[in-house]
Amino acid sequence: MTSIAKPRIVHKGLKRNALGLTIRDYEGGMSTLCAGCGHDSITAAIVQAFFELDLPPHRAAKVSGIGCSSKTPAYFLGASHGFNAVHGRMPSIATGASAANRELYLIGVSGDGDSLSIGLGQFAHAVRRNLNMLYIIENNGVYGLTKGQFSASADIGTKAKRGEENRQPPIDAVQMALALGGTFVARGFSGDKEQLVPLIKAGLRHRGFALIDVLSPCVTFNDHEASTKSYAYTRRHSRSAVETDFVPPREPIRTSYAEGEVVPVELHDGSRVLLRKVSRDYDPRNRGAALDYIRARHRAGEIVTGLLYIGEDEPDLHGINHTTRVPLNALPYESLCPGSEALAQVQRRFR
Amino acid sequence: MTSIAKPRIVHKGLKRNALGLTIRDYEGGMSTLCAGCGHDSITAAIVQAFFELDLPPHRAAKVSGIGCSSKTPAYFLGASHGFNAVHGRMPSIATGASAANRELYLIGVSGDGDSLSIGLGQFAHAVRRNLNMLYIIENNGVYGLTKGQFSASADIGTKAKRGEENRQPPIDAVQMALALGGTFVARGFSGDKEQLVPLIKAGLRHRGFALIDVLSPCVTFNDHEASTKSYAYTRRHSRSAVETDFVPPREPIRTSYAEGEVVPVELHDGSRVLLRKVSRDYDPRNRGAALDYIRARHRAGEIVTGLLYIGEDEPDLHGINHTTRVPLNALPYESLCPGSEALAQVQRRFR
Amino acid sequence: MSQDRVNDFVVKFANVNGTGSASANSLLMKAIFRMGVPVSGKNFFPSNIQGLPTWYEIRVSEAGHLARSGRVDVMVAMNSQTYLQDLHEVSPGGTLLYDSTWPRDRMLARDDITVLGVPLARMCNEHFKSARTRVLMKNMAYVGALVALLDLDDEVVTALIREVFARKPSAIDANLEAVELGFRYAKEHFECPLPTRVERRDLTAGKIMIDGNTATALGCVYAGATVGAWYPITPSTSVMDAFKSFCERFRKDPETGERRYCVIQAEDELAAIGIVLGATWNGARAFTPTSGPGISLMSEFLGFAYFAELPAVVVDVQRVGPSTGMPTRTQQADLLAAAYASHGDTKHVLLFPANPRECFELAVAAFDLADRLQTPVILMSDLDLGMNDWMTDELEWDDAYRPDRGKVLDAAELESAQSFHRYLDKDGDGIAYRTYPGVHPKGAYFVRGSGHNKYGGYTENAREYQEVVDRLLRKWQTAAGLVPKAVIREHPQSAGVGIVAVGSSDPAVAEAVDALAERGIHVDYCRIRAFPFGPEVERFLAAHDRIFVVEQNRDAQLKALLTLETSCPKERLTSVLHYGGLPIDSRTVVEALLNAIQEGVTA
Amino acid sequence: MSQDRVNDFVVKFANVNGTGSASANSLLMKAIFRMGVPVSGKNFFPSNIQGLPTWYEIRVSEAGHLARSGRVDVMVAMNSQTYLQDLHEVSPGGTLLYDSTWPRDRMLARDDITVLGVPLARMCNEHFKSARTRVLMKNMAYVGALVALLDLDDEVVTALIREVFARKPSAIDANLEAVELGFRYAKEHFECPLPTRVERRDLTAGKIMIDGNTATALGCVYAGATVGAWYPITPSTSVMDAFKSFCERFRKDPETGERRYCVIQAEDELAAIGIVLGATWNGARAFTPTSGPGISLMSEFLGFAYFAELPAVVVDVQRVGPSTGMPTRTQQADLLAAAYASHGDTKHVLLFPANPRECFELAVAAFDLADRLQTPVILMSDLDLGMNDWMTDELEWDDAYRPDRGKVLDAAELESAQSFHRYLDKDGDGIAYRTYPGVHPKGAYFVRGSGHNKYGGYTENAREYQEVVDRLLRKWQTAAGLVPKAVIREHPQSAGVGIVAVGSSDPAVAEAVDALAERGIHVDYCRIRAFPFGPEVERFLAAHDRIFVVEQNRDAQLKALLTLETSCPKERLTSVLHYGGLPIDSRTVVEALLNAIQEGVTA
Ligand SMILES: Cc1ncc(C[n+]2csc(CCOP(=O)(O)OP(=O)(O)O)c2C)c(N)n1
Ligand SMILES: Cc1ncc(C[n+]2csc(CCOP(=O)(O)OP(=O)(O)O)c2C)c(N)n1
Ligand code: SF4
Ligand code: SF4
Ligand SMILES: [Mg+2]
Ligand SMILES: [Mg+2]
Repeated sequence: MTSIAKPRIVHKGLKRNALGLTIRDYEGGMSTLCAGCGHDSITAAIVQAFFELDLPPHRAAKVSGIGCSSKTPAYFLGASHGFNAVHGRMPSIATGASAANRELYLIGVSGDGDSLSIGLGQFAHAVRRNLNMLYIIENNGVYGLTKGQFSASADIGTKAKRGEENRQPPIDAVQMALALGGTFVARGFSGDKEQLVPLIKAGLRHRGFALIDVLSPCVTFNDHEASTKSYAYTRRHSRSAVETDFVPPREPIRTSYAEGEVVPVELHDGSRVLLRKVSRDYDPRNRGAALDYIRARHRAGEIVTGLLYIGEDEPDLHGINHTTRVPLNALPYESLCPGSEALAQVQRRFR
Repeated sequence: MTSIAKPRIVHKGLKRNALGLTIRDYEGGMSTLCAGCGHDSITAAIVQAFFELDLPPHRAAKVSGIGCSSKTPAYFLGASHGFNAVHGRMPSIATGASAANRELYLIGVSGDGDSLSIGLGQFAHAVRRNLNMLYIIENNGVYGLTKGQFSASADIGTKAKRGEENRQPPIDAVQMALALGGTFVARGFSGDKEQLVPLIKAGLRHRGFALIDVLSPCVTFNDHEASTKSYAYTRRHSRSAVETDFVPPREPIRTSYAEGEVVPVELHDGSRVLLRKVSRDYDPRNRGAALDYIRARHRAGEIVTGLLYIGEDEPDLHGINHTTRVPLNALPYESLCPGSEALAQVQRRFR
Repeated sequence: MSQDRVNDFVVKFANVNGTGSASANSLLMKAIFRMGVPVSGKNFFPSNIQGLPTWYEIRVSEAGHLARSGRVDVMVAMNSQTYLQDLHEVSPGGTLLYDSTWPRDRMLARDDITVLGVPLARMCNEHFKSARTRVLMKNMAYVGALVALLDLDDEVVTALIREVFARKPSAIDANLEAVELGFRYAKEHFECPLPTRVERRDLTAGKIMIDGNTATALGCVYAGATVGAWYPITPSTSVMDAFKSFCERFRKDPETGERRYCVIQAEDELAAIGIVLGATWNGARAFTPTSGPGISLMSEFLGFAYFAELPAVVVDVQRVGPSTGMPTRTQQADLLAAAYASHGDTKHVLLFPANPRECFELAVAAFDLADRLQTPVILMSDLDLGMNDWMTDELEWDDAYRPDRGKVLDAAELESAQSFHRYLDKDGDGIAYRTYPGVHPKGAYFVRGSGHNKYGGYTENAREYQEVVDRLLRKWQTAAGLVPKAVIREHPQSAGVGIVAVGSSDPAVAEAVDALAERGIHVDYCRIRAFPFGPEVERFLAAHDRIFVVEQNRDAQLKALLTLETSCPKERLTSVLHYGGLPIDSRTVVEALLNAIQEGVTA
Repeated sequence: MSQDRVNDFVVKFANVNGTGSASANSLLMKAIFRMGVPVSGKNFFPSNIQGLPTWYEIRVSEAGHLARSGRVDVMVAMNSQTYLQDLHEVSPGGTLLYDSTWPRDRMLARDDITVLGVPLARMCNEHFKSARTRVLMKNMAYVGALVALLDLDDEVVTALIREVFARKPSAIDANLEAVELGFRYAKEHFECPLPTRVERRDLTAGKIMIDGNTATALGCVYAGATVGAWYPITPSTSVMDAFKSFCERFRKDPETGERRYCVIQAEDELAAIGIVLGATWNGARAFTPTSGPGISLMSEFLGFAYFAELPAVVVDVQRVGPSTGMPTRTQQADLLAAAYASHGDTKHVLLFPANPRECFELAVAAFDLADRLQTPVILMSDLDLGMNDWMTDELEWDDAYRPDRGKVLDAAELESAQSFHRYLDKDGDGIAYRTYPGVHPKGAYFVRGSGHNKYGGYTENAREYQEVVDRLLRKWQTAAGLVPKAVIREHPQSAGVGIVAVGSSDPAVAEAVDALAERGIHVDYCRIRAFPFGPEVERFLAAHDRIFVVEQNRDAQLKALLTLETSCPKERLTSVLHYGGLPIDSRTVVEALLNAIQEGVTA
């Protein structure tokens, strides 16, 4: 939440996007996180993605819970509204926001504690509702802000800084989302911006709940030896299953691929994600197979990353509710109030 | 919660178990549920299982939340303590009870609303802790006590009595438990007592969290056509993957089976469960495979029942905590208080 | 021994729940209402779906007194389980009707009442085929008997049956026949009508019979609420059921079937209030109906909304606490929990409807106040008001009404504005200007429950923090001037004695005031409709040196709020408490006051 | 211009968090304490892990006044970000110490104070190799300078360093060298010591320096708590950290490594309190530490425990509300939320420790009371008391102590008992007998939050329900007689003016009482230690016609409890409020009283 106003010097000749905005226009306040915190890299990736997508900052809304991760919305999109909810309850705020204004670009930023401990119930039910939002979990295996206790994503056998060992099985947000019918399930690593930016872009364009579980090391409490969420460990064990390119609407697919190597998926606004499969025995459009694959690789000690599953055809919250196209918060009162005659009619029943 | 005292007539010649108790001694108050409610059959199965296991009723403790299902502990084991928690929070009560007295036979009874909506977070974390208890979800796809709203276990396409259709993906407690590292995961049907009783016995003897998701039709609000939780539908679509026999300690395995047909699993008290596989491509001791199998059959429109996964080697709450064998509530105060000298010692640090 | 009680008696029905008696009983009540005589019905049902005792009490009162009276003139004893208890409840001179199909135990008698047996089961078994019909028709058969005994207008009853079963005409004949069976039997075997009977009047014109939850739902529709979030809980569930069905009727596009509303069944109450806040943050009107346990679970978010200043409308249909308590019994025991919900220094606006018409009106007011004050407003209803059918004035609507959305800056205003600071008190009323997401870059700010300064920036600075929470107190002052005024009824010869009450206690208090007046004791009555208390409440309290606070809880919670939030010396306040879970009756109030005043004299 | 302030001054450190300054500052404080001079240290840190401004304030007071004094005699300005603000805070005649490695902006000066520059960074960079050491040693270097300037006993400092770094001897030399660097520089360049300096005394014998959370944890260990459940939250986290480490030391089998305790990190606060209740239901002593947001989340279960009558010990280390508020600032603003937590008619027992020794003693008392009263007991601490090092009397323990487990029937008693009914009030004190699961078949009963009668059976009957909740009020009366008595300090010549306060406001109030006495104004002081209020509180209130209620919140919550739960006319109570988030200082109290008394005179 803390944030120090940052001097906004616009260098001449700084690249401008279709809206004539520079990347500076997508930044926020100065980060107050620890130097080297993975969360800051994710912030940078979000800024990059918005800039490249030519999105007007004020059409976006940032929601988060409580935690170091949940502070980061103060560090990007300074011209967007933000909402720091209470701990673990951001998904319900996002649900209401989406219900009221279906045209918002909703970005949720949470932590593994915020989403998998206190917030597990709300997270799971947001997935079920296929809420139209991008939901990023900045996953470091600990509670950073309260100084390093294990979170529910801590792996068995991982050691805390003080030496304590975790012996409870972890909750994997990715498997959870797949099991709950999530329509866009991805995993990234804060140390791999090349992979992360297109994932964020695709997630923003996806209609429905887009989860990106981003491994984001906590340099202060969980980046040591014997931690399975450290930079070193993650670098060593993460493996990209699908490489994702994002192609905006109307833009031709330039790079050419060998037959069958690439799966193009069209999104609702006409943009496409190109999924280049690294291992051929993997199909990112088959939920069950995706789950099986992730579990198999996990047994082999690997953390699978990339856009692991995408399904564009499920109805989102409004599809399920058959809500009118016009955002509810924009409907004129006249179209909501039945009026005095209707009231008289209704009351016949009560006489 | 409501319960009417039941006249306890002990018929002469009524069968007695090793403790000299008759089945009557394991019953509770008269049920106040709707005639035909699936929950009542589960109550009967619990009574049967306890009677056959020769367990002293007062060594058991019954915990539940709020709902028609959560009322049922009043209808069995009248000589056991009971605890109706607040809605959805029974797992935390059970956790504390187990922490305080590791020798209790803890039986949790909950509903799909109680465990998968408001209680999802607590349920998931109880599984992670591998709490030593039997946890039964009496699953009817609706909120019975509040008159029939959809619960989180309602299937896509299922219709409510008033005709409303559910379009949100269901949460399956069984898959959830498997994904969260559950050590005993089973599914039953209130209409199949033969299958249910051994499951309950095995679950009571298992050291760790034993989940039995029991399909239990709500005759008043969810037993109609177009409901996927009705008696008719469940009978048509449920399919037993493993048949379970429970063999008490020291008792020889009488029935003889063909080679490889049966998997015997030894429990910590020396009793065994014999798992007779119906489909050979299924291994109830392989978590991943179990999950895959269930998903596959589910895609084929089948509800797989039986003891779907069992792993006896995971530490339970106390194993993880290295708690002393003596129940904490039985430790003499002298063994807990360091005394005045220790206090003087400790304070050196503060001078 | 039995005296005439024309249009002034109580009929009570003892049934088994799940046997369809409810519709029969309310049909009977409706018939009396249509004969122009004021009635009210109270349902005492178990927290269970089928097979347990349930009672229904109809009070007929030409004088328009619709609280519980404490007496039972006619008892329809259909439940053998509770027969004995029901028999004892009948007031001397009263009548008891039972199913004489089975011989009645001779012990179960009383010589100070008239006992009438009707072979309901036998008649229905002989007359109807299906088991289900036989059970249901027993109820209509006793209705028939009562039509004769109470001298009801059978045309009215017939018309009602046709209306009620309009959707399945097949049922109409059966019901008419059943009524006829009972009617004929009564006519043949008893001296009809009884001294307790109904005579046509014209006292219900301009009135309707409706339950508070339905009226509340209508209020939400008319206020323009578009987002509703909830987690089912008795006795609030019917608020959302009604809201949904009204929206299906008025907010659904006939062609596309698209909805101009969104109701979300949340996973629990914490999520329900969160959804409401997410929606109001974005400028939609949103609400959540709940009951006590929900208020406890929502308290963290309520404190957040108070501090971050987001509107929200919460409907608390109170039931008996603490904890799960008695979910199907009534109480007014969430006042303190709601007024000061959440840790830290917090205060919340409460509204107290006293009848269905006010449920409708105050629901609309709740949305206007929430938007104007940018804070949660909790509509304090209860099970008696919410779930029972009350006779109330017709609901009226002024088509000129437009929602008060409070201080919101639109794109144009932001465009031309120098700058925007979320928590600046420009107007000195403690209310700052807000903006919605997606409208204009200049409007961007952070909603947060953590420390913030008047510009909306995060702070850990004592002075900046204090500036903000002190302004919230100014806003609270403003609120006291905006909330609905108390309804005050003063008597010229009043002896400086006053009664203060809220919500569903009104009928009992009003009747008590009349009863006391008959005894020559004139008391003034101030029915509070909102918290914080307006100046008129202060004035009333100042003008009376003996004030009785009538409320339906154990700990005198309304008295506590008056003690803390007005300048009235607490020594002037005397509690009249009723908290067993049945709606308060006028006797309780009358006796309490008489005793207290006695003491006052003798002391 | 600067006058002598021997053993009576304040040193304030302005640092950047995460740079290791904390240990240096507390080491300095410890040194003064060991020189026999009373001290206290207050840490003002940000809700963040690294890189933001943080302050530490050490008050040296021979008179033993340990509240914040409002003045700053020596400012160690190590943070350029806040330099200007820090400079302005120095009291006239005071001294400011800064790092002169970099030239200081000439604008940043004041001619009414002495400004001393020490090239800390340069010295350390020249002397030490690794970057990390250089940063850390800067802190020890200014400690060295202060040893010279404040005339501290360098042997004491040396000894302390050896103790603190006993575990990594490698660090000892570096630290000693750094101290030496600063010491020598100061000796060479400044006139040492300053007028603000320390002289050896013998005033700290029998005292320790400890934070309240650690003392609370010790209390839980000594009370015999075996189950601890929690969800981390500032400022309560160190309670469980300390409990765990003490248990590792005293409750772990040396051979097997088996633990005689079980600490569970819950998924949230709703689960934490649930775990506690599950444990106490089974007869284990269990507790959960939390802060404001946790109290809000626990409120549903707290109401359950009140009604189902289960013991529970909750430690509320209060922070600034509402909502997330300021997690690293202090307040006493959860009183109402805790006292009446949950919907329905509920009341909870609160204890108010005022220093670490009381944290220890009242923690033990909390478990005895919870068991005796079969209800939750909430220990109301706060961030100032919980996280800062306080000078307090040595903790003492009577080995004859045995826990009061209250009315519990064991197997033998149940065996011989005719029958057992959970909620029967056999002794007339409102407390019924309970049993534990697994002990005896006759002891079986249902714990439920739904309506129950005195036998423990489920009920929806008004009379039966009322019997139970009325008994709970009798139990409440009993509680008032059992809770720790208030500490009352009366002055023979007192002018009928009294002060009432709770918890960490004590040092400020005590100092204020002395300060007023010096002015010839003698006020009496009643420090309340528990809710419900005992007879001694009633007596104190009755004996004073002007009572000032000093508390650290905006809404006068303690005054509210006094108004509602005592017979004292509210007109007699005047609030003195301090709620910016910094611990209350004596000035605030003195000025408030003087003004009020002035008005009193002039009015
Ligand atoms: C109700 C409540 N309980 C506890 C806290 C304290 N708290 C703040 S952040 C946090 C955990 C944050 O962990 P995570 O979500 O993983 O974020 P990280 O700091 O690791 O990025 C906790 C327990 C709180 N703010 N509110
Ligand atoms: C906090 C809270 N919210 C809501 C309720 C109302 N309520 C009681 S039972 C229930 C749902 C029960 O559904 P389930 O667990 O599936 O049990 P079933 O009746 O279907 O067996 C609800 C919502 C409550 N008692 N407490
Ligand atoms: S504590 Fe960990 S998570 Fe928090 S800011 Fe520092 S590095 Fe990041
Ligand atoms: S409502 Fe449904 S769940 Fe409840 S008792 Fe009746 S049949 Fe069973
Ligand atoms: Mg984390
Ligand atoms: Mg259910």
